[in-house]
Amino acid sequence: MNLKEIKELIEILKDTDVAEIELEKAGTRVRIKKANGEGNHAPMTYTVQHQAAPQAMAAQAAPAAAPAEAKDAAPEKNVVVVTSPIVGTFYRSPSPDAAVYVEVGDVVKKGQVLCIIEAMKLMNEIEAETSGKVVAILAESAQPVEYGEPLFHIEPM
Amino acid sequence: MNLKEIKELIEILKDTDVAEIELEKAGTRVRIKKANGEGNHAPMTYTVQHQAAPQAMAAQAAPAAAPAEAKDAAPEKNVVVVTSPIVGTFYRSPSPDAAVYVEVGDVVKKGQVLCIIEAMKLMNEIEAETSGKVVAILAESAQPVEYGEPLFHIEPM
Amino acid sequence: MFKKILIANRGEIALRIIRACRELGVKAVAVHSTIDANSLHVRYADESICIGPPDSGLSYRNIPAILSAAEITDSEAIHPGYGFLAENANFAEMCETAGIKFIGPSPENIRLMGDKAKAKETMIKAGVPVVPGSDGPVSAEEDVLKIAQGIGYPVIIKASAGGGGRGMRVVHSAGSLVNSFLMCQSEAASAFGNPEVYIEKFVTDPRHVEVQVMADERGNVVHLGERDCSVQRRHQKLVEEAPSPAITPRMRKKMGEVAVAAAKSVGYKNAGTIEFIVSGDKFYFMEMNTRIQVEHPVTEMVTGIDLVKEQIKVAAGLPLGFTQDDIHIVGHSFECRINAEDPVKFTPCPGKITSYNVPGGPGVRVDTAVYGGYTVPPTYDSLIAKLIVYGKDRDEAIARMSRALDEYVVEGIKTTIPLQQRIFQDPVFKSGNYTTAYLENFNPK
Amino acid sequence: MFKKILIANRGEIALRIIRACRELGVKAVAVHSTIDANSLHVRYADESICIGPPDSGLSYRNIPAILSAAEITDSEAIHPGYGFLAENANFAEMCETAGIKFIGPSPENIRLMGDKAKAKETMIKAGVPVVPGSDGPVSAEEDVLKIAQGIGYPVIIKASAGGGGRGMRVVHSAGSLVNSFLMCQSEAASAFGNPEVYIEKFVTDPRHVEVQVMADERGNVVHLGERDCSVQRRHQKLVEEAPSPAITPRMRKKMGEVAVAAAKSVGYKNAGTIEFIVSGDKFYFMEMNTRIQVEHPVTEMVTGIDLVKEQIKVAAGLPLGFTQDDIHIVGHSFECRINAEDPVKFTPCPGKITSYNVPGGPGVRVDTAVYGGYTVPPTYDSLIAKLIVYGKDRDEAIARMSRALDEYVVEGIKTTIPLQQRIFQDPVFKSGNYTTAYLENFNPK
Repeated sequence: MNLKEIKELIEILKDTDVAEIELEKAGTRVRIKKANGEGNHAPMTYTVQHQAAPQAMAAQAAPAAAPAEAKDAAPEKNVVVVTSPIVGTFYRSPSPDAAVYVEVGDVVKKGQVLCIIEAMKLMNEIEAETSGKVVAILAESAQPVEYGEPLFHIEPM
Repeated sequence: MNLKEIKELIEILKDTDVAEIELEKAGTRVRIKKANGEGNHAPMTYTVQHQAAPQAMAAQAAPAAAPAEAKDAAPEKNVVVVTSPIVGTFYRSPSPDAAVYVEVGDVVKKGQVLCIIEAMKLMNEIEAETSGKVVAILAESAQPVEYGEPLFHIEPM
Repeated sequence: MFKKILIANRGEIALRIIRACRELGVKAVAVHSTIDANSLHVRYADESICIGPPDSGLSYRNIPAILSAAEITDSEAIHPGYGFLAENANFAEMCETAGIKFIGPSPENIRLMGDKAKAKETMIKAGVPVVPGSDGPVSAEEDVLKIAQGIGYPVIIKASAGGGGRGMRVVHSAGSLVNSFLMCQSEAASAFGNPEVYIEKFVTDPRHVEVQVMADERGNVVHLGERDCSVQRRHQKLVEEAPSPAITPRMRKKMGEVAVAAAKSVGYKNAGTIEFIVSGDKFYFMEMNTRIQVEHPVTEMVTGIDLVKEQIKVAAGLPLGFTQDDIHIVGHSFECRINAEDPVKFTPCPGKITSYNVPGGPGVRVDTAVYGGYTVPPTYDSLIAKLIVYGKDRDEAIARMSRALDEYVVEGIKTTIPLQQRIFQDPVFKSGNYTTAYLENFNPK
Repeated sequence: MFKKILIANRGEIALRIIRACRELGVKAVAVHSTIDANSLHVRYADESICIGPPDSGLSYRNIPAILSAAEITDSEAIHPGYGFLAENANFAEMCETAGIKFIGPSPENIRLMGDKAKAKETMIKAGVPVVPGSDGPVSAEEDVLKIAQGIGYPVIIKASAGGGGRGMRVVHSAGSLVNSFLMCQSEAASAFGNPEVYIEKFVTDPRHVEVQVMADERGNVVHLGERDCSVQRRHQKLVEEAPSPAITPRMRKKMGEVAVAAAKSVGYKNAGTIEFIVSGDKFYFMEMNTRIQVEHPVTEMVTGIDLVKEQIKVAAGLPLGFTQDDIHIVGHSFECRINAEDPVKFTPCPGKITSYNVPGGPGVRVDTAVYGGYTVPPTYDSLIAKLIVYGKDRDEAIARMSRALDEYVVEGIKTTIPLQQRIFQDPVFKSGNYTTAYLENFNPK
């Protein structure tokens, strides 16, 4: 089912006195419900619910299903998410005694080091790709991180 | 089920006092609910829930999946479907040489014999439960029939 | 060999029989009630016939409808599966009369074994040990004392009209026997309106162990070892295994020989199971089941014999495909009966299976007729699947069952899987040292 | 035994290894690319780490990412499965350097067997028969005649720079040899810019038969019989069986002994497969695969040995759980590789599986990582499932595979199932009398 089909469905609905329509087809389910009021001008709402988690597995205890996505839940608008380009251990400072590279609220310049990720005994400096304000730090120091795991939110300036 | 069918469904709904319809068919499920607004008709709910061909099996060559339902596809309005109450062999006449009990177009009376179903060497006479006109004969003579298989359509008079 | 067989059953066992038919090149006819029109057994069969409404009395137990269905499809034989008409001697007889081969023992065998008293009598004659006791009601105090003396303590006094655990008393010594006997009599009189009681040896730490026999129509009878079915709740088996951890090779041989002798003594044909109550190295006849059992797969796994194909072959007049010497019990197998039930309260839980994934990989077998999107009807029994594993030894089989249970995804309805997961982690179960009381007492943290 | 193992793979083999880990009580760590975040191997593992984007070069073949993943999860060992890094000697070496046990043979073994010329040399030294021939380019006419005389006709002349069936000529008698040799040289010169050719015995009616060996780290080497993998299309195996219908017990023993001697001669460790080309009662070394094979389950079925668990155990330093005398080939097993491919054109067919039902019942094993609703990505290879059956003999196994293929429902994508259904109905295949040319010529009505 595509949007065109849904639009057509809504069109069909418009000229009838049908209040609600619910359609499920090949893993996609649509439910269209007409506004309560008599008026034809009342706004229509529609929800397309993609069966995202595979149905057969929906309730399976997924130990680490899409961890990256999970943590990346809702970055705000105008925020650049800095993700880990490699698997390794995240460090906020070059050594345990040293000061952290950045704190929330800091303004960073493009190219500035944000953190270190240790992999294969090598220290990989992760640099800011855009200048901006650090609005969130999502990983803890000395914590293992996966590929694609979000590390920072930066609000470009 | 396609959009045309759904549109037709809605059309069908328009001129009835059915408030809501829910239909599941070969992996597609549709539920149509009428607006409350008009409100004078008795709010009657009617749910048709066909046990949709299970999704996992949809395209499986189903040798005899629900043959009864399949043949029973669309009995017209005001038609009484006479189904087989037993498994057996259907005969339209008491013996091969004899005349058939009924023909399409015949008017039958309640209690009149419509056919014979042979089971376990016994001849079971199937009688009309309502008076009316025979509008369709759905089984062939000497053909095996299942429980619930439609045999006649009778338009009550 | 038959050209076409009708399967007078539904669910996993119907599918099991269809699979056997396909492997033998025999056409399979499914019968079904209206509610089962979309069942897997209907879809996988070569032909199918709707025989009645959901009520099994009007469909799966409806003898005329089933015989008519066999007639109109030209089926040469009927496999009854288990339950429904499987142990109905009249049905077997009517099949015979209609010229349709009943895949199972003779009506006489079914009738005999269905009458518990006559079955016991027959077994005693065949030299099968039974639980010693008064062999009928006792009323005189001195008789009670004499019998108890003879069979040894502990003994159990049971009301003839009792049942289901009611109207029973266990007595451990002669001192309290007469008193208990009198109390039991008066309790029986007030509870059941019948003061008759009888006395039997009380079997301590009982296990339910059954021996599979297979007989052809030429007089050959072979036993295929035993199954331990002691994990039960109110006589509902939940986990079965083969071989039994309580049976030594010597006992196995002895029980097997006794079972074969018993089957031979009545001219038994086809598959049968002799159930014993086992305590230590003693075993006593309980009953004989004249059909394929739910738990037959564990025997198939450890013997390599396909019991259902063998049933069909011997019914077609073929000799058994093996002798006693060919039967070697190799490895270990467990079966979990996955029921659509609350795993704590055991209340049935029919409904739609919204998510489904079966376990796989080495040593895992699943016998089921359900699938993702299937609605378990409330009409029939709650068994939805049998999860069977095989391992080279009991430890491997336990580990394999654990991981297979963990893999099994059934959502939308409750199942017994969580209970079975706990059982396979339980040290007592793992030790193999459990009795029929195991499940009633099982309450891990 | 290890506490935790990282599995550097995906799909059914990752699941297979997770199952082995669970049964051994070892924690399993899955690694995955972003596109595999919802895969079964991720869901069934105890832990999982995303190691890169879909491109396998940046994820499943990304050595630093995998070693980092092992490090941050405290994994003690890595199982490479098959494909990806399984036969990458550098990876095995880097594991060693990082103090992580590589579950497989030594880097030296992998490197040696990866070099076809050196491998052949080593095998000759170990007394393994190889296809007789010129053992290098020949340029003089008299040498060609002498060699052909020595090895016997038919012979095949091959361009050194050729391959994939190009630049070859089969010669059946001395009369046409010199002429063919000269033509082959000039063709090679014009087609490949290199006139070098060599000469080998032409193996008629060849079969691809491979012997499974298993070695521990204490010098014990055992062979587990052979697999016949002659049903292939352009070296892609589609159906495998064990035992091979072409191998007599005497040949099995001889091939097994040769394989064990070969493995011992190089100090081989862990699971390995020696591939032979078989013609009549002659067999010649082709190559050695230094990993678990896709088709290992057929060997597991007929020997009762869990090869993957055995791999993990010997990597942990344990001795083999069996000796040569413990290995008995019992029954018969087939595997069908179910690929997401057009069954006629063999073009890959990734996409969403809309309907799915796996076969079940006796003797059926399914190794798969797909499920209803799963989307087969276009990124990796097209194997979606392995359907494995076991029967007490070849006939039973064929009937069982047929019915299991009929039960298998995969909708939404095309699979090789229809082709495999036809193969298991084909009289030639059923006779067991097929060669590696079988599938190319297979075109039943």
